[in-house]
Amino acid sequence: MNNAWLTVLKRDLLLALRRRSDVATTLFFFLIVSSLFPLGIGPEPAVLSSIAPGVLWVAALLAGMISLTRLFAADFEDGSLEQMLLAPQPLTLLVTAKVFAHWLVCGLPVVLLAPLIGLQYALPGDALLVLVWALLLGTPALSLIGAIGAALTLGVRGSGLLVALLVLPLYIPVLIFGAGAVAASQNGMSAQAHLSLLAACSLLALVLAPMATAAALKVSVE
Amino acid sequence: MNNAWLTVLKRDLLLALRRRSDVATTLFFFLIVSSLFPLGIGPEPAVLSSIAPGVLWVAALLAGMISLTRLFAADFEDGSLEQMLLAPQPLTLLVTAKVFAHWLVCGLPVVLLAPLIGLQYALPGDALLVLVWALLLGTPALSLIGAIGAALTLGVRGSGLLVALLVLPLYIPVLIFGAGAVAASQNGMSAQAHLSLLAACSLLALVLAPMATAAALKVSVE
Amino acid sequence: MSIHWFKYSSPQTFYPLAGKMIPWFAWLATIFLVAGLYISFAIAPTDFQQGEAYRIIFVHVPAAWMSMVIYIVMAAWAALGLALNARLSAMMAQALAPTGAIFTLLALVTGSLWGKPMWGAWWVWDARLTSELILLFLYLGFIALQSSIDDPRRADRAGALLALVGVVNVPIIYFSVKWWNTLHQGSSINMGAAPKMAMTMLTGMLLMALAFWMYTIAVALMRVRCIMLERERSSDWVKALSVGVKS
Amino acid sequence: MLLAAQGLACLRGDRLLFKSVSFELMAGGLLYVLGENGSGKSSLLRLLCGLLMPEVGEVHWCGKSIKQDPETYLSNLLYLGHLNGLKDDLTALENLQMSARLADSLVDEQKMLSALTSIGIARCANLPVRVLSQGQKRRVALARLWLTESKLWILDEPFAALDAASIEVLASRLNQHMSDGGMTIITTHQDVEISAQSTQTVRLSA
Amino acid sequence: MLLAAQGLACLRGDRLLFKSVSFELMAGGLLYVLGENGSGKSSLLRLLCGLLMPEVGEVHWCGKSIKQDPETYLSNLLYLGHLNGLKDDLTALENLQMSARLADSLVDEQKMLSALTSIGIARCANLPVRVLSQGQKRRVALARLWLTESKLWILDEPFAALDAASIEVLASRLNQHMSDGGMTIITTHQDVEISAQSTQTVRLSA
Amino acid sequence: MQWASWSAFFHMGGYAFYVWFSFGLTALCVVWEVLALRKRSAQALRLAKLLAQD
Ligand code: HEM
Ligand SMILES: Nc1ncnc2c1ncn2[C@@H]1O[C@H](COP(=O)(O)OP(=O)(O)OP(=O)(O)O)[C@@H](O)[C@H]1O
Ligand SMILES: Nc1ncnc2c1ncn2[C@@H]1O[C@H](COP(=O)(O)OP(=O)(O)OP(=O)(O)O)[C@@H](O)[C@H]1O
Ligand SMILES: [Mg+2]
Ligand SMILES: [Mg+2]
Repeated sequence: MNNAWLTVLKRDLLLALRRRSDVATTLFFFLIVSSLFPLGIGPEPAVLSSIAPGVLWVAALLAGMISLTRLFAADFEDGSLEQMLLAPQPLTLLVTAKVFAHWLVCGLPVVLLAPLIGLQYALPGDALLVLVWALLLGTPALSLIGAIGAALTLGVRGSGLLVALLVLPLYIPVLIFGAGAVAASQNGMSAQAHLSLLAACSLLALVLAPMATAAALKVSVE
Repeated sequence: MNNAWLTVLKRDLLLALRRRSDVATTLFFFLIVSSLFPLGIGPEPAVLSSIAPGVLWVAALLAGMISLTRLFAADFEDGSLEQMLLAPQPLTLLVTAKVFAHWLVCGLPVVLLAPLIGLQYALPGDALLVLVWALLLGTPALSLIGAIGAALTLGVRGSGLLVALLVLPLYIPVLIFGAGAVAASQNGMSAQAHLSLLAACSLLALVLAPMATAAALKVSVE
Repeated sequence: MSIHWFKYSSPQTFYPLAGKMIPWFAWLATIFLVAGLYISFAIAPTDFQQGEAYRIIFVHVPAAWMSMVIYIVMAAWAALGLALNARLSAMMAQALAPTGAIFTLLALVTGSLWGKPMWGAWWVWDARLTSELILLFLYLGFIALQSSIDDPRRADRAGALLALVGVVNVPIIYFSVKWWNTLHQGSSINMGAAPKMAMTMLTGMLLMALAFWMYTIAVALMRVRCIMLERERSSDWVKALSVGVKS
Repeated sequence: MLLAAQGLACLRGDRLLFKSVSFELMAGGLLYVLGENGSGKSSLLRLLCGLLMPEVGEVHWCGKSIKQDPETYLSNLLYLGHLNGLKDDLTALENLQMSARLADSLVDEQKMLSALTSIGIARCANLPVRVLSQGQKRRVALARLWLTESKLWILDEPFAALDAASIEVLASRLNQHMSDGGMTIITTHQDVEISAQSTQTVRLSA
Repeated sequence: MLLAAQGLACLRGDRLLFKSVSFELMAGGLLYVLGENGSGKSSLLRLLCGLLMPEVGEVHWCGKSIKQDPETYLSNLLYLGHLNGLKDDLTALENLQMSARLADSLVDEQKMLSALTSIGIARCANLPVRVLSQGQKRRVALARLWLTESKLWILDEPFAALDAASIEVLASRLNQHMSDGGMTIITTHQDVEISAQSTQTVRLSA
Repeated sequence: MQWASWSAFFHMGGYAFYVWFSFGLTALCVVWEVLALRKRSAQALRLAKLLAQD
């Protein structure tokens, strides 16, 4: 692993550690959004368990997206993004380091928290397991795709909502396969196909997204 | 009406006009989020229509909240909030002007768009009408309460999520009465009681929230 | 200011050229439209299942086709603009987007207007409908991004990147939505229910589609001229043009 | 008319920046706040505006604590901090108009234009502030000094980022303000000649 | 070793800021970029770094276009813009460490401490940058100049917000850099004596 | 020819609303787009003229 890659990773993790509340809030957002639905929809367990895969995945999507809006914004505002662009290192590399740090800090906790919320929605045990697997395979794609949106909207006002507009449509395949995996296992079918598709999404994103993100960053810093 | 109140209102509307895309994105966010659920949950019209009130209200909550995160942020960052605090006018007054402008620009369009999405969820005609009334009575409360959160988290990094954390719990009564109103009319009952409660929420918020917001602003600017 | 603002094609020469091309495409569009409308209302027979409601097909299907084709063309222009740093290409992409979004919206609305009498519902979450809705979101994202960036050069490049990412995603979205819809409960409505299309119907649809094509080209040229005027308002050639305008 | 600070102390984080800062500023008076980087100049100015609460001490305006009667004080105050307080999406003119209206002073467009002319950016009057350079933005913010009727000006490094010509214009505006009986409190790291009926200095040490 | 700019032009929005700016900068040379507010100094500097694309013209480093071989160029470049590039939540030391690592230069803590001492803020070494004043932040950013091995320094108003003592320290560091055969490109509105083997000036007019 | 009379034509076999709304909306969009573009172009030219007079 490259030295600069590790530096950026370490820096972002250190920053997250200094601001532990940021990490906590992603989790709480996920938690609160997924707890709002029973309040709006009513406590019927049968209904809740049938909508659980969809609701949990939508909550994960939104939590990921909202925490991503600021992925590059702070670096942009204080000028350290400029410095990163001027480092004698390929920018794609540094971008992956930042995205990976973000995933470790925001994606992984959501994955680990999800089964707990699944329980509240009366999901059976094997569906919970599939849920964790699906999130584990799918959330990297969310982070990678979201990074493109974050980079494109840097320094644009009202960028929070704009990112949503750009990124959510691109998230849809992940949502469909992710929720599909859980639903399949709820209906007693194999979730294998869905999970493979999720992994494929993440791989494709890993190949293409950092390049697009790096290009977008260069455009935004002009 | 006070001169300064009108000035702030006019200023914020002018700014929104200059950035028309900001307004549009709130709407699109609402639209996209409410279209995500069918993708996660499946296309069954019966299921969709039973969860519609909850889902639409949650989408409205999120759209309102996310657009609120930046209610004072821009003014804070460029120093015009300082100037507003130093104006020889009661700050509560200026705050209500800002919140009102925000509601006109972000709340009202959501109210008007909601029935269209209700159609996609196969809601019947009278439930659609109740939905519009409920949103009309409830969204002012959302804006007013959200302003407190936005003021409290000014200048705090990762404030987007923090606002969610502070504000969403306070939104819960509005969510319950709002979704309840629509559900009642779907089940053939009168939505009157729910609507009155919503109006009461908004009134209470109008009395208390601006003061809390003004106090929070003073603390944040220190 | 005699620097070359445009490396590959200058708006100064393209502006009048586009102006000359517009009437031609407008006339072609009108001719195809008249022929298409004649077939759709005068020649095409009544459908024995759907009655006269099926005549919506003559706007619905061409609009749906155009919505997809325009996105691809737009992305191609954007890619070209990005690769060659050619601004005219970026402007073409920008000029196509609103028209594409309008056709997408038309496909959605006319589809809904067809669905109500046929299915009894304005909307169902069918694969094709859903992917068309997502296409609308992609268009809107492109437009919103471009309009919220003030520096035209930056807007061009950011928009181009987004269009490219979108074009990679469109097939993925299309198939995922298809599988989503067929893997679980089969949709209660079968889109293939329309009868085998008679030759006349096909001709009608093709003529209407051609009319929409020509219209799209004409309108995109008009819009690209506006964009040129707005971006270069302080350049000499625009000033010279504006002298003849009464204000 | 009198601004009096009595035994002010300021705590930032866990560091005591300064203590027992006292002074009295009369009509026509100029107060320099000097000190190294980080000695607490900006903090003192914010404290005098009432944006920051002093740990100990009080600020009086015409004999009354500014906490008691903020409205009178604020309508006599003009503060310009590190930040310009301009909206990027409004033009320079619109920005001036908004801030004048907020301060309840009525100014017409002609007056605003001449203010912008005085500080040499009339050319940018109808441009959105977003596209201006650092120094140009600062000058739009400073144009308020030509429009206000406030007696007390509190300016935090007004000369930073300005070119030589603009510094001169600004200095002469300050001279005029003082000779009209106004008061000014200012921090700066640059050597600029300002004349006043009485000049005081508060020196903070880090 | 040579930096050459050939016929640079810069377009911002729809305004042509400058055109046909050319110069050659040799080892030991100093280039002042002067001009009024808004004349395009910052834009020119960003263009020389490759952060901004020139409308016309090219920048060459040792005979090669910087677009052709960015890595060699960037590893010889140190840029300091209006923004400090510091993370508020990290301490001054940590900030220095991160930027050194990003630039691939190895520095130990001792060296960083002595850099902070040179510019007079060793006391703040372990404070989070968030609590520092404007001038202190700027000084942390400038401490990089004591750690780098880059040949070409591009500095945008490095003296702004600094107090008199710090300005002197910085000027003498610049002198030393030039006498070691480095090159510097600088904008400033302040009069500061810097000595170099050869001094050039590019004057932009608005 | 399919149609017994003009009124039968406008009646569209009971689907008048759906059919005419579809075609009408399409026509409306087309007309609106063209008009909006003409206005935009005129406005751009007018602004350029103002700028030229400066
Ligand atoms: C909002 C509702 C609707 C939307 C968004 C929609 C969308 C589309 C799209 C995107 C196409 C082009 C697909 C292709 O060529 O591969 C299409 C074609 C078509 N649609 Fe719709 N549609 C809607 C409603 C309907 C309804 C209600 C009907 C009939 C009952 C219908 C019948 C057709 C037919 C017959 C085609 C042509 C199929 C072909 O050429 O392969 N659509 N529609
Ligand atoms: N929000 C804060 N929390 C804690 N400490 C702070 C805060 N703001 C400033 N400080 C500390 O207060 C001290 C004084 O800051 P201040 O901005 O008043 O200095 P200054 O004299 O204006 O310096 P400069 O000349 O650099 O602008 C600094 O050393 C800084 O460490
Ligand atoms: N993003 C942008 N879009 C459009 N115009 C811009 C942009 N950034 C700067 N400008 C314009 O470019 C001009 C030069 O800006 P620049 O920041 O390079 O000036 P400067 O010489 O550094 O001025 P200062 O001394 O005030 O820092 C300004 O007049 C400004 O209007
Ligand atoms: Mg200060
Ligand atoms: Mg500058």
